Order: sequence, then structure tokens, then C-alpha cells
Amino acid sequence: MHAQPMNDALTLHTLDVEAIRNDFPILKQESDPRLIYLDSAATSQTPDCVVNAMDEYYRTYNANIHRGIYRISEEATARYEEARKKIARFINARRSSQIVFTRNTTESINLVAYSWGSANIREGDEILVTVMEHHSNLLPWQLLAQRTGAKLRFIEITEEGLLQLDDLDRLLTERTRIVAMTHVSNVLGTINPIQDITAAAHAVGAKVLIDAAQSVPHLPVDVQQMDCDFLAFSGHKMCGPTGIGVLYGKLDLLEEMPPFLVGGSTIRSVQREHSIYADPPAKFEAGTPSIAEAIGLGAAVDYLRKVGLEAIYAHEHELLEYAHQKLSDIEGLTIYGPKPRQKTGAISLNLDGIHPHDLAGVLDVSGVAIRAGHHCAQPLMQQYDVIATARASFYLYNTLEEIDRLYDGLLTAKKIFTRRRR
Amino acid sequence: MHAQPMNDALTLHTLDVEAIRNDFPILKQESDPRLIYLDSAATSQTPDCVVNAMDEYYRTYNANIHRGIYRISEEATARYEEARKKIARFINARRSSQIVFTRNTTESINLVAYSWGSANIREGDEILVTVMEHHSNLLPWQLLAQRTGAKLRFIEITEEGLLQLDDLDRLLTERTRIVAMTHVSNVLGTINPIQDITAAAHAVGAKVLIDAAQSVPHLPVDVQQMDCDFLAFSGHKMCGPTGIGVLYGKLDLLEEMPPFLVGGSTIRSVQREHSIYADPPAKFEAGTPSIAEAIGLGAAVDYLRKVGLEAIYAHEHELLEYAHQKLSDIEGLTIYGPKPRQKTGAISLNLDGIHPHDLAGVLDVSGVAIRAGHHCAQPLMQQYDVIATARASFYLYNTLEEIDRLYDGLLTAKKIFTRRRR
Amino acid sequence: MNIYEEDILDHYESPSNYGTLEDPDISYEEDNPLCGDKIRMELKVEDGIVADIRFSGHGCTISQAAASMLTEKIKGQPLDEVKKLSKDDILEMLGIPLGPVRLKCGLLALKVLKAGAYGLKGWPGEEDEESGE
Amino acid sequence: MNIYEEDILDHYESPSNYGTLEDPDISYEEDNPLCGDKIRMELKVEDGIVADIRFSGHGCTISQAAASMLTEKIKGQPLDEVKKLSKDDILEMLGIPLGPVRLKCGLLALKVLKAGAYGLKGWPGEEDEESGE
Ligand SMILES: Cc1ncc(COP(=O)(O)O)c(C=O)c1O
Ligand SMILES: Cc1ncc(COP(=O)(O)O)c(C=O)c1O
Repeated sequence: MHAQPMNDALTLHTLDVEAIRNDFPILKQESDPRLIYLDSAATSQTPDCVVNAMDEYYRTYNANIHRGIYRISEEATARYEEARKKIARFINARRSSQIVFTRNTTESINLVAYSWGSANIREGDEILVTVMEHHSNLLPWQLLAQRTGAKLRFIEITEEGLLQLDDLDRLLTERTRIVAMTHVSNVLGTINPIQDITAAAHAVGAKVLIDAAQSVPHLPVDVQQMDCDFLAFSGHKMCGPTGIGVLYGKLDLLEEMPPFLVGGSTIRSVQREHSIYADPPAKFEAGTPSIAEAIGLGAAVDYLRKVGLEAIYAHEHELLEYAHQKLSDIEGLTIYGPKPRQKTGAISLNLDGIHPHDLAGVLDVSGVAIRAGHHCAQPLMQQYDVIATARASFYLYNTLEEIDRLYDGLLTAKKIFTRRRR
Repeated sequence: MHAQPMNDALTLHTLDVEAIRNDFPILKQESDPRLIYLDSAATSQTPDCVVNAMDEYYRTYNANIHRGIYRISEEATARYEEARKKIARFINARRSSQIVFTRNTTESINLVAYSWGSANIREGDEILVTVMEHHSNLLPWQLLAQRTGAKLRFIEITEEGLLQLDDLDRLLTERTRIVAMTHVSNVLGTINPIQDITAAAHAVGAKVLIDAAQSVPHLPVDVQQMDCDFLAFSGHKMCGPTGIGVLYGKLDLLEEMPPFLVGGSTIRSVQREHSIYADPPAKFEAGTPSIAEAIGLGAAVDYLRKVGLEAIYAHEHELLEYAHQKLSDIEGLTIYGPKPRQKTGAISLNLDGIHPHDLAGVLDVSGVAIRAGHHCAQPLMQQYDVIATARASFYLYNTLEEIDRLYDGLLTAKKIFTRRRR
Repeated sequence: MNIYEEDILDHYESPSNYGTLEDPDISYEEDNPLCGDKIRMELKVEDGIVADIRFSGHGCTISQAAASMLTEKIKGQPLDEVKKLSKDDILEMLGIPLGPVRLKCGLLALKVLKAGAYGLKGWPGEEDEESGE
Repeated sequence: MNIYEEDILDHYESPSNYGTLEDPDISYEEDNPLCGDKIRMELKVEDGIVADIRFSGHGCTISQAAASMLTEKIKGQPLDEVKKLSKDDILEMLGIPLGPVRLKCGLLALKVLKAGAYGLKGWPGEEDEESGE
């Protein structure tokens, strides 16, 4: 038996979570113990409508796109391009040709670092990132800096896990070519003030790439309002399938950028020694793309829009408020990062004297799935002087009762480990 | 009513095609006209076992891999790595760590051209390709040559569509760093004598990359016997899903190569300015990989092994012999490429005075799906002095009756267009 | 509705305004990267009116017939009418439905015309893709 | 079978052979890139026999308990026994089943030992991956 939410005022009221849970077969699965999935920041669960959209492709119009002059290929082409339009609309891009399909956020960022980076970064230039970046938004810039002789600079964070923006004036100079930063920290949940930073970056002539892997799934994102130059995110973190990611870019930039991965589909014409490349997005989608996955992501975006991003954001906020309050009475517990007000649904924590792996291991015994490790953010770990943290993260299908189970599990871990401490 | 195979000796006897067709729901679909799918060289159809394997992931153990200390993540990790082992076994790689998952053949080749290429190609070096390459195995080398000042050289073909190997001695010199060539031509079907060329290349110290997009699906491939250094292929052409491809490499080469796409999973440890990269294959699999798709490809490989690659090859050969014989009585028809004996299941053709698009368009009216265009092989088209060809391609699920339908459609096209010619 | 309608075949067989002009005011050529079809458009413009027009090139029935029909439609009209022509006008002119792949064949002539006359890039109809609720 | 068996917790709480040696004959350290767990192994070898052994480092219960148990097992044995130890030996020693992720924690100590003593790279058990029918 698990405790009911103790506080009536905290009963969930923004989303019909039970109805939502019915869309996710994995959450309805009989198992002992039942799955309590608190790792959506790593990858989200997939609703049936998304799986069905892909199955429909494979079972009724499986064909390669863009070149086939027969019905199922015309159908596949239409659905693939329709998915692109849905995604453009979802982030309010002006045109669907600004949406490039990739495998994941990581590939999207590498594309910019190689293509835009090689054409625009020279020795002595500066690339500005933050210490809270995921490795996927740090390593491509490290390599670019090493290749070109450019310099990486870092925006530091406060103890509370907010960006130290006092530093910004000093860090942003006319040598800064690009600011590459995360919208939402995958470890701390911190929501960064993108619009302000983008404006400041543009004022010195720098471009801005936003790692939106943790924001596009969880809150309304409007690229025109943000005014960012590039935005990257992944399908598998937003109810979509694996194997599909997105790079959004301003059209003039995408047009100027040299090709990156090349091959089938990226061209206008090919001669033995020389080729002319196509317009974006085709220029950047080399070879047979993730057709079923793009269509699946289109279905995921339909699903998220139906539920509503504002509602999802509000729901996660309720879960966060409840969790912060509930967990705060566990002695020896540290939560990293800001107050719920300034973040989305992730809680990184440590419990004195217990390795985060062991926390995750004990929780797993009662079916609670959380993540433990460096979360691909070692520079941030170094900043907090920890090797690892345990992270619980939420999404539209999570409930208050699941947070109670997390709480119970943390207490169990404490019991197992402290009983034995000398 | 369509004609029955006319020649009893040509009744298919190597595969139980009707049983196989039952595994592919799209081929059983009621529609008017029924789908006659003759475009497997572009992408193959997907058997139910593959779709089901992916659905099972999404519905029962959907989780990110390699880092989750909870049941469904352990399960997903195990299945993903098991797929890698299945694929290693399928092409007879010594170790599963030689199998790098990518999106498709195109990405696999780009990976080598960027990573191995940047580390090993200098001004004045030579890269040897053939004029029958798919753009995906030409453009990455064009760009590499442009970046480095290396020179591209070409193995020519005979009128019949075979490589001109008399030239090889002249073309392969101590300046040749790599030979990048296709195992099977996607336009002509030609099977190239890889083992001989690899031996000759190794004799002058050159590496060999094989584009196996059209061979791994259709005939037994043994990388140890071939002795190639790299091999690239795509899941979607071998009964697997979209969004997954493979790069095989010799282990010492993969170990020496610098990282290419970087981010989550590619590292041992990350500092602000510098990172240490992981061993292969992790070094090359940046970010969340195509998890469901790798598992789907594992199921496809199980399926192909069950049917048997020798049997598939023999079956396609029967179809080819029948088709060549049957189509040969159409006046004005040109078939490009060698006799059936020297190729796998693709027939590229033109019918005098009819644009290949129109051939495909007329055939589509009767449900026959073939491809028309340059097939991403413009240098080869230039060689034959055509803009485009029409291509019918076969796989394990095709029947003799379907070839009769192709024949009927070609006659219909002739009737529509020649009746009107002045 | 069959793609190989008599009307379309007629235009393909005996295209209107096929050929080139001497000293054209506008001359532009482009190909469809998906299939290699190529169309060149040449125009004489007098007082803003399309006084004469020719097309040349090669390609499938759809791309060539669409070019032929388009030249008939635009000849003698104000050049500015070209700017207003949309994807739907071409579909209506052809009188058959086209999937997204063959659509590019059908639109090639209009694309060439718009690019030649106004420097407009992108495929006709793409301007409709502006997203927003 | 629970991962948090008494036996494993005992080793974690009071590890055997924890610490360092002066002038070790073999000294090697590695970490698990997936989680940052780190183990150092130091050995004195006399006439091919592991005369003394210590481990140090940090990590979760599984990685530390496995290291502690491994040092007990190997001390006083011929060094060559190390080479023969397999993934299965470690699993048997720990007495609990491990999925592929936690397996890496369980195998870290053996990996360090094999790398330090024989320069063997790769995770124990990977040598089993040789494919073939
Ligand atoms: C010989 C050959 N190489 C490469 C490719 C590219 O494969 P993909 O589009 O899956 O990257 C193809 C597929 O058309 C092919 O036939
Ligand atoms: C902030 C952030 N950036 C980038 C990534 C990388 O995403 P993917 O693994 O889908 O490429 C992640 C996912 O873990 C993330 O949380």
C-alpha cells in the first residue's frame, strides 16, 4: 500500500492523467512490481498513436520517398513532408524547409559545428557555452575549437544552479562567434532566459544555438519569439520514436552553410569531380532518411498539441512542487538546482553516504525507474564536486502517487544503508 | 487476367514464396489494382516480425540504454547489444565491437571519409572509386578530395557494365590510399569481384571500403573472406526498418580513427577543454542511438538467416533469368548491364522514345511499382549517355507472375505512346 | 483519372510554343534535381505584356505538357499574371491529380518562369508552407 | 534475489584489502565511463604468486564489493589464475544476477586487474563475443 497524496490542495487538476496513461501501454502493463517511470528526461514513453502511425507506414505504404512515381511512394513522400510541416508549426518556424531531420539532438548540434563551424570559425574566435551543457552540446564545440584554434569560454552557474549572467558582458565580445547553450538543464531542470541572452549575443554579432532537447518536450517553444539561429531537439524525449531528431535553422544560414553528410538526395547534379548541392532541407538529409520515424514524430507532435504544452508544463510544475515539499523532510537529502518555480520536471539529488547507483538500485527493486550517474554533464558534476547524482524526472503521464513511491524508496535505501553504518 | 508463367521449367523452386508473402502484410493488402512491388533496390518491404520486434520495445521495455540501472533499461541495453551481435554474425565479423550503428549506408561512408579520411588523406594522395558508384559513395570522397587536395580516380566500365579491370594496375599505385567501391551496382545489378580488387589494393598499401547496400541484403557476405577494411550497408534495404545503418570496420582502424559525431556516450571522461573518447563502437555512436531500429534490424537478420541468403540469391537469379528472357521480345527495349549470371536482381531499361518517368507512370496505373530516374548514379548515366532509366528490382517475395505484369505494363506503355508517334 | 489523358498526350506530342527566341528579354533554365527533367523558358515582354514565349528542354509527359499549356496560357497576358499563378492553377490546367513527386514535374515550368521573371526561388506552392495556426 | 544481499553489503561496508601498497609490482587504475566508478588495483607478485593485493577507489556497492571479493579470491594464488577468470566467475562470486548495465560495475575490478597484469583491453566477457556459427 502506498500513501495517497496527503494534501488535498495538491490533487492534480490540470491534466486528466488517468486518460493519458491509457494511451501508454507500457504504463498499463501487468508486472510485479508495477513500473513507476521517472526517467523521461532520458527518454519518454511512447503513446500508441505514435507506434500505430509507424506500423501503418510499414504495413500499408512502405516505400522510399522523393523519387518514386508510384502510389505508395507518393503517399510516403506526402506523409514525410507533412510531418515536417507539423514540426515547423509546433515550434512556430516560418517555413517547413527550416526543419532538417537528423537522428537526434546530438547529430543536429554536430551538423552545425561541422558545417556552419568550419565555414565561420577561425583561430582566435570564441565559442561561448555554459557549464551546465550536456556533453552533446560541449564536445562538438571542443573539437571545433581544437580544429580551428578557436577558444571555448564558459558561463558559470550560481550555487543554486542558475546562470551567472553578471558575467555575460565580460564574456560576450566581438570575438564571440556563437553562443551554444541549453534551454533547460537535463540535470538541474533550470530554465534559462534564452531570449535575453540571444538578444545580447546578437548585439555583438554572435549566432545562437539552443539545445532544446529538454525544453521542446516540456514547454511551449516559439523559435521566432526566441529569435535563436539554430535549435536542436530529439524525437525520443517528446513521445516520439528513437532515430529521429530535428535541427531548426534560420533559412539564410541554412542556405549559406556548406553540405555536411553528403550522398543520395543532397544534390542538384553530380559530375565526376564536382557536384552542385540542393537547397535546404534536402542539402542536409543525406541518404534514405528515417522515414517511419519522421512520420512517428509527426504523430507525437499531434498528440502533444492535443494535450497542450501549457497543460503539460503546469502538470509537471504541480508534480515538482509536491515532490520538493515531500522529499524535503528526508534527512541528509540534497536537491541540486533551483526552486520549482525556475525549472521543469527534473529533480537531481543525493542522499548522504549512499552512492546514487545504489539509490537507483534500491528503487528499482520496488519498480521505480530513476537515473543515476553523471547524466552526460561531467563539467557540471565537477562544479558541484560530485561524481554522480540520482535524478527523477517527470512527464505528462506521471502522478502524485508515483512521487510517494519515490519517497518510500528513498526511505528504504536509507534504512538499508544507514542501519549498517558504524 | 495475367498470363501464367509460360515455361514450366521456370516455375520457382528455391523458395516457398507464398509462405514468405504471408509475412509481409503490405503484399496481402486488398487494393485495386494490387501492389506489384518491384522497387526493393530503393527500399525493401518489412515483414511483420520486424515491426513486432519494434512495437514490443515501445510497448513493454521502452528505455534509454547503457546507463539505466532499472529493469527496462537493462532489457533495452541487452536487446540492443544482442542486435549488434546478430549483425556481426550475419556478415561474419570477428567481434561485435566492429559493428557501428549509423542511420544508413550514406552516413557510414561519410563517417569513414571524415574520420579516417581526415587522419589519413593528404595532398597528392589518390582515392580510387568506380564510375558505377551511387552518389553516397562518391560525394563524401569528392568533398574529402576538395578538403585535402587529394585526387579522385575512376575505374571505368565496359559497355556491358562490368568494371574494366585491365586498368587496375595503372590506377592502383603507391599514392592510392583507399579504394571505395560498390559490391553490387544499384543500377546495373553487376556483382563486382571484390576479393581480387581488395587483394590488389592491399598489395599497394591502400585500404578498401565496400558499399554493400545492394549486396548484404541479397547474397551471402563474409567480411573476413572479403578482407575489406570497411563495409557499409542499410537496414531498410534488407527487410529492416528505416533509420538504421551499419558500418563494419577492422578493429585496429576503428581504434585509431579520431571521433566524428561526438556527444553523449562517445566518451570516457569530459573536462571543460578536453575529453577522452571511448573505445569503438561507443566512440562513434553519439547521442541516443536508433534503439528500436537496431532491435528491428536484429529481427530482420534473424528472418533473412531463416530464409537463407543462398536461397534468396538463387530465387532472384531465377526471376532475373525469366525476366531477361521474357522482356527480350519487346522491340525497342534496351537493358543496361550484364547478363543475369553476373548480377543480382535489378534490371535497368529504356524503351525507345518513352521517358522512363512515363514508363513508371503507366506501370503505376496497373499497380506495378518500379523506379525511374538517375538512381543517384549520374556519372553512370553520363557514361551510358542517358538522363534516366527505368529500373525493376526483385527480392525474396517477388514472383514470376509479377514479372508478367511488368511485361504487360511495358507493352501498354508502348501502345499508348507509339500509336501517337508520327 | 488517368495521367495519360489524351489532352496531356496531345501537348506532349505536339507542344505549343516549342523552341527558342532571338534576343529574348527573359531567358531562364532549370532542372528538376529529382529526375533530371530540364526546361528553358524564353520570353519577349512588351509594355509589361508577354508578347512571345517559347520553351525547350526534355522530360516526361507531365513536365513537357505542363510547359506547353503554360505557354499557351501566359502568351498575350500581362507578365504580372505569372506571379499570381499557383500550384493549384497548374493542377487545374493539367486536369489530373498529382502526388508530391510528379507534382514537381508538373510545376517545373512554372518554377522556371517565376525564377526567370522575378528571381523567385523555391517551388511554387512552397510559399503556402508558411506555418502558424 | 536482491542486489542488496547482506553479503554484498558486508563487503561494501568493510571491504577486504582496501588501501594501497608500497612499491607494488603492478599498479593500475581505470574507471567505468558509464558512471564514473573508479578502481585502482595494486599487487605484489613473488614467484608468479600474488603475494599481496590492495584496491582503492570509489563507486557503488556492486563495484566495491566485487573488488573486495576479488582481492580475497586472488590473494595467494598464481597470478595466471587472473587470466582465466571470466564474467561468470564474478557473477558466481557475487551470487546475484546482473543486467548488462550493472554488470559493468561488477566487472570493473576484474577489468582493471586484467589490464594491469596483462594489458588486456576490453571488458571481461567481450572475448566471448567472437561470432561465428
Ligand atoms: C549502392 C548503394 N549505395 C548506397 C546507397 C544509399 O543507401 P541509403 O540511402 O540507405 O544511405 C544505396 C541506396 O540507394 C545504394 O543502392
Ligand atoms: C540537454 C540535452 N542535450 C542533448 C541531449 C542529447 O540528446 P540525444 O541523446 O537524443 O542526442 C540530451 C539528452 O540526454 C539532453 O538532455
